[in-house]
Amino acid sequence: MGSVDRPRPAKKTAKNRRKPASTNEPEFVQLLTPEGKRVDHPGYELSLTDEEYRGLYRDLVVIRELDAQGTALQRQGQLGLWPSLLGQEAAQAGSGRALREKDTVFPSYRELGVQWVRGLDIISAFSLFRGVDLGGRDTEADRFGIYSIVIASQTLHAAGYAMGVAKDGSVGEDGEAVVVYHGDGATAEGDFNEALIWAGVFNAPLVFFCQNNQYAISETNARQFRVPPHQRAEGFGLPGIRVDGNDVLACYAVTRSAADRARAGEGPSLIEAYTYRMQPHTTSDDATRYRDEAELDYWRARDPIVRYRSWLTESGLADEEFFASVDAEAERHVLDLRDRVMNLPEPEIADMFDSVYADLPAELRAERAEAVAFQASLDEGSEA
Amino acid sequence: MGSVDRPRPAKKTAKNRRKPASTNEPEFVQLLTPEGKRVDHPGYELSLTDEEYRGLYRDLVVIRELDAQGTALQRQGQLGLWPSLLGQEAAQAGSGRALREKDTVFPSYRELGVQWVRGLDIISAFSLFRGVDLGGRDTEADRFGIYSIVIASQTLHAAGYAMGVAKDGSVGEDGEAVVVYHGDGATAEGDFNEALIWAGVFNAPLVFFCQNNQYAISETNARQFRVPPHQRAEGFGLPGIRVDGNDVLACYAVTRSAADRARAGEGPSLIEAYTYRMQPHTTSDDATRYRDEAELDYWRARDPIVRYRSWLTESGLADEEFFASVDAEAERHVLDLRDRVMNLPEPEIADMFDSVYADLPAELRAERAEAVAFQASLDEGSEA
Amino acid sequence: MATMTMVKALNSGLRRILEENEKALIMGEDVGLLGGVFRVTDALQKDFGSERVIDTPLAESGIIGTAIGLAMRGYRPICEIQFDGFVYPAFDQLVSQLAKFRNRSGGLISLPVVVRIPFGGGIGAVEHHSESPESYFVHTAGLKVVTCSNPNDAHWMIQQAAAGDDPVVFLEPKRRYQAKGEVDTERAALGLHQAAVVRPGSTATLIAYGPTVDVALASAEAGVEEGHDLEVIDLRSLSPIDWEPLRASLRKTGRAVVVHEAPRTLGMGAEIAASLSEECFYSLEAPVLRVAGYDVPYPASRLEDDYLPNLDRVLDAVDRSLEH
Amino acid sequence: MATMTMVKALNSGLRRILEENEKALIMGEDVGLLGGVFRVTDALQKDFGSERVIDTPLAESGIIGTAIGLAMRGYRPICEIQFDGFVYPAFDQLVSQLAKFRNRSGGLISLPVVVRIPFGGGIGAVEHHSESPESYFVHTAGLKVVTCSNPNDAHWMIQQAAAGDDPVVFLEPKRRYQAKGEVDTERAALGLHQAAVVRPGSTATLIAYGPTVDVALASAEAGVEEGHDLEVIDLRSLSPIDWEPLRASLRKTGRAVVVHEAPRTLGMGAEIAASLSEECFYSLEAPVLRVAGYDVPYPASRLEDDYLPNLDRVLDAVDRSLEH
Ligand SMILES: Cc1ncc(C[n+]2csc(CCOP(=O)(O)OP(=O)(O)O)c2C)c(N)n1
Ligand SMILES: Cc1ncc(C[n+]2csc(CCOP(=O)(O)OP(=O)(O)O)c2C)c(N)n1
Ligand SMILES: [Mg+2]
Ligand SMILES: [Mg+2]
Repeated sequence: MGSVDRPRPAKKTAKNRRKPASTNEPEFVQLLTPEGKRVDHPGYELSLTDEEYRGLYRDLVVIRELDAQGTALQRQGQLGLWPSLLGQEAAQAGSGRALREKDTVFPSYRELGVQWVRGLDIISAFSLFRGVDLGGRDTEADRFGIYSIVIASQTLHAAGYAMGVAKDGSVGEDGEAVVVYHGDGATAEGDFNEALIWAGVFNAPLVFFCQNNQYAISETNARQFRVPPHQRAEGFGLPGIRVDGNDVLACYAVTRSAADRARAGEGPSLIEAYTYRMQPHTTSDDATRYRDEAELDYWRARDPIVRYRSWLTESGLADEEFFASVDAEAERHVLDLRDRVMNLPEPEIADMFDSVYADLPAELRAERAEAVAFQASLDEGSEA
Repeated sequence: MGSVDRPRPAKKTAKNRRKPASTNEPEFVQLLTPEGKRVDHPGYELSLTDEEYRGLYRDLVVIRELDAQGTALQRQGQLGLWPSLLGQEAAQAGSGRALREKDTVFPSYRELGVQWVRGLDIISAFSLFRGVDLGGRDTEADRFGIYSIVIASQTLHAAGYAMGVAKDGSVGEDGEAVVVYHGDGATAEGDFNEALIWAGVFNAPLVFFCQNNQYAISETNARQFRVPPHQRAEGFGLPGIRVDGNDVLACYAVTRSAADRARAGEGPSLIEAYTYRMQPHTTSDDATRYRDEAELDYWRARDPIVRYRSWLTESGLADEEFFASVDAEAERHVLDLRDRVMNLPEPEIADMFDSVYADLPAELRAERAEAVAFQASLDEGSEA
Repeated sequence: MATMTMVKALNSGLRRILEENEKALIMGEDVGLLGGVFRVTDALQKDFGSERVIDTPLAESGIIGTAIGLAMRGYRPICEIQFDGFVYPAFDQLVSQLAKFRNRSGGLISLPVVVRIPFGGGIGAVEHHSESPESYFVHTAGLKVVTCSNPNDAHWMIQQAAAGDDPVVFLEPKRRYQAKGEVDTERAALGLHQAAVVRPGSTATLIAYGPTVDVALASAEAGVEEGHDLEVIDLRSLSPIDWEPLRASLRKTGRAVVVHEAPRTLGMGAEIAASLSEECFYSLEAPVLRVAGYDVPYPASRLEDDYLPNLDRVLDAVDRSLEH
Repeated sequence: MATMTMVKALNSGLRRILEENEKALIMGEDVGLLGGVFRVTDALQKDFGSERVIDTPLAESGIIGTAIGLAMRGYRPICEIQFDGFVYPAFDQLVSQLAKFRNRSGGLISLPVVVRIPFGGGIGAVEHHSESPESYFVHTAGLKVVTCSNPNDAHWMIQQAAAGDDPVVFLEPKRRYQAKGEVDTERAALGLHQAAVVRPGSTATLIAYGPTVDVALASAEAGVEEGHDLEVIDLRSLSPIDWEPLRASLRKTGRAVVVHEAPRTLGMGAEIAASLSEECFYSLEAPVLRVAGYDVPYPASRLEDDYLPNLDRVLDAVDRSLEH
């Protein structure tokens, strides 16, 4: 896995190397070029405070480090699996930061970055992949759903939730938007397409945020669709837009705009964030079987952090001291996380039964008692 | 049900009556106006022999009469159910006649007309709805699938079959096209959308023929989609076209063109035939609960047979004598059908078991023997 | 007390739910303007509006999937799947999502969703309109599964199902829809998950549910002539099963026959026979027998009388049990 | 004879299928270039091309639905569902279409489709990656369901499944994928639907399949110390079940314990207990007992050892059986 490790700042030559077939640069909304040059895009003006601009950099770096810690913890046997988001930090931080407090997010399984920028405790992602629980959390308080593993299933939950928001009349300036995250592969599932139908027919305040990271495990976009997801949306009567997913500012701008539309009662839309998964699908995957260094180099030259840092520096918004402080802050978060992960309490056999039903049927209560007692008898036996 | 009976030639005033919301006349390919005027459409030239033109009239009339017989047989208790295609004759005859012998059709449950114009024995539609079997037939010889009741499920079968056609290399001038029929409601199902994906990704020689008859039982198009099916197709990278489904010539022309594309290896496409279901959903349905006379009048004025007959008359292609001979021919087919339906053999208890597996497992053989013996013992008992 | 059909009893039950809980919703194909293909939701959209009684797209996975989302938002959806055979496109949302969310969330998310499904055969319908899918749901932890056999139960059980905080698959025996019965409009006689001894007896126990309760009762009546005094139990709740009345009956009669329309292999009879054999081993005079659908796809309607459990097959099983 | 892992045994079985029948296809998510997430299809696309080993869109209903169409066209697709928990989106195509088409057609349409599903737990995976969905398929008439417990069976059963004309759900016990065993590369010892007595014994009969065969064998070994001489039967075919060896064993031992990972309620144990109780009523010294998964969703992986049947639970059941 070493060969597809975290990207370093790209060598100057890298971006001129062979451009693999799967990465024909598409048309998309871009506000910051890979070289870090700020450009304009009609309809997507963006002007944040200096603090906000710096905050986005902090987000990108912290997310990258936390995610790297996921990979490290898995290698050290502390997690069963880790699905890295390396390379997708801009898509997640940009879109996540564009939301308001009352907005609700439905994630897939790779949205650590969104969870982080929403200001939430991210431990649930680690308890899930450590195997001590199934990722449960107070989703109502968090306004952030449980990680969803069955591909595209969460898109329907989000559509229903958004229908509920509309039913509650929670639209208008002070309204709520719902954002559902999914992958490029997910667009082939029936559920995703039904979600487009429902959102459209009921004019639900929903934003589909597709991270097109070019792969569904080993399969490229060519196996999932003929025309990209933002065009799919239009086939359902929903506005679709493609954005440079490695450009945090563009991701911010298009998401804010789509969420504003949703909130205002103008209905659902879809954002396709064109990005790249720099790591294998998960720690269990061997990506060298299906892609090569040239392709990785192409994308290293489009790294979301490198370009953003260049721009911050050029524009005088931040200096080396700031960058160092962010690194130090990230380091603290990482240490804290490590510590909390290692100290996650182990589940107990009764946990398996206790949350299945609101009121546990007698038969299951009996099964539970038996299981607990049997376990205890074994423990006794082995102590004896 | 009387009020939504078979349409008579429309009164002159009818077509100027209130135009219901669900029937905003859309843009579509039309070669014959409701008044019977022949018009041109770029890209869809059509010039058939006189015999072929007259043949289409014969198709329309015979189909209407055979279908009416389905309704009649159901009312007389000879069928359990009948899903009438009244009003959709042009969509079915036009599309069906545009196909070549080697092409393969996957129907839903309302394609009696297509089955007829393919030159097939239509008795299977009646044995199915009489309940003596499940609609089985030699689909390979017929190149016409079994009626499919689970909405949209057949679209995937057709996609797979068409993949197989491509795999066999059966493309080019002498190639094969596959056509799958489905409704407007079917477009909301996951399976339909997955079929669009598969057909697109594998460039299958498949034509989706959507009869948009404005209803899925009681629900209008507004409950199924925001933008019509021909636009949906484009969201998947497939050409989509809408045709006046009550214009037999236009249906013929667009289907021929789409089938030619498919055959030539140029890939899948979708045709939306804009039409109307003049009868209730099936004989079990009460359409007066959800639509009114005004809407029916609007569509009576667009009757596919009336306009075609006008044009044949005006253009001198046919005269009253011909029309009378067609009526007589239809009458013969109807009588023959009636006779065959009433004489369909009753199934036997063993039939339930015999086709479940290619080789019947021992346990099921035993169940079968038991069931047969038990039935026999009862019959004996009641004879005694 | 009022006499009404099961359809009417369900309709008035649903009406009360909508009246009493403003978060309750009804959703499904054709449930609004048409009132459902069986008219179970007749006039409800007219009276409660299309925001509460929702005609949905023709997409079953979407129905259950969005109901889950609505429930997360605090709503209490009652979904209709038009016929038994059309529930399968929604299977993932039912068994991997609806059934498991509460457990996945560590108990923090409740999904009070009721999924109504007209089920079973005997109405002369075409394929997919006569199936008995209960085993699929009973095998799935996290779902509750119930079925009613008469108008009074229909009226109350739908209300009880909607009142709970767990997802419930609510199976309605469509061939009993038009059967009339007395409905106590004041109070429910039983809890949602209680079985009922609907006919006491001593010779043997007939265990049935939904559409076969009537078959069992008719068999018991006919059995009197043959000198049998058959006890009939209406299971009512298939998951969880209310075991105690079954065990008590078996301890008394020593013999049991389970009657259902679903195929025999891994039908409810399998679980009932396996469990009762284990729990009441020494009370059994004969093995628990099963009268069920055959292990074939539901047949063409002209054969359904041969497929469905009937009086003759039930009494034959009783005889076989008594031969032990 | 050759020693290989189950993955390798399956891979070489698939290779032979592709070699011997040009109509055979392999299709599924990541089965091509990647060789499947478990590498069962490793190198097959390289050697047979992407027209025969097909990376499909991420759409399970599409996989089964198009396989049906391909089979209608004369192909013989072998589909892979990536993990047990992802088969449910394909449920309608599996149970309403694949299972029923032959019967629907009056026997005129054969659908020789094999659906490979890595199943079961014990690999420390996250949710949906450890389920045992066999009951859903065994209850469905028209499907055949088999599972292998060792490399030799894996190698031959996949070939036998692909050679038949009926649809087969082929369950691969993923926690045994890396276990090595002897494979007879010359000929198959048993037919696809035969059960095997894998350890003869006299005290009681352990009935297992797939991943639990090993558990049963280990229990039998451990049982020797406690003075038990346990017979172990590997069911191999779950639908149809090869009943005779089970009955013969029960007539000999009088006691049986069924061991499976799927939840107990309506798991295979229910059918086996119900049927054997009926068929061997007078041979039973004790009720047929079940050691199964609990009736809960598959738990977080740190709890799976408590969830899965193990030696202790099996031997405890044997003791309980012997107490009768
Ligand atoms: C229904 C279903 N089928 C298969 C899988 C196995 N699987 C997990 S992730 C994945 C690829 C997902 O690709 P994409 O949607 O692009 O998301 P990404 O992983 O790239 O973020 C697959 C096939 C699954 N989780 N759910
Ligand atoms: C999966 C599924 N869900 C529900 C039904 C019940 N049903 C039968 S026909 C129908 C409406 C179909 O509408 P459409 O696709 O427009 O076809 P049309 O009947 O108008 O020809 C419905 C809901 C079904 N057959 N299959
Ligand atoms: Mg992806
Ligand atoms: Mg329609």
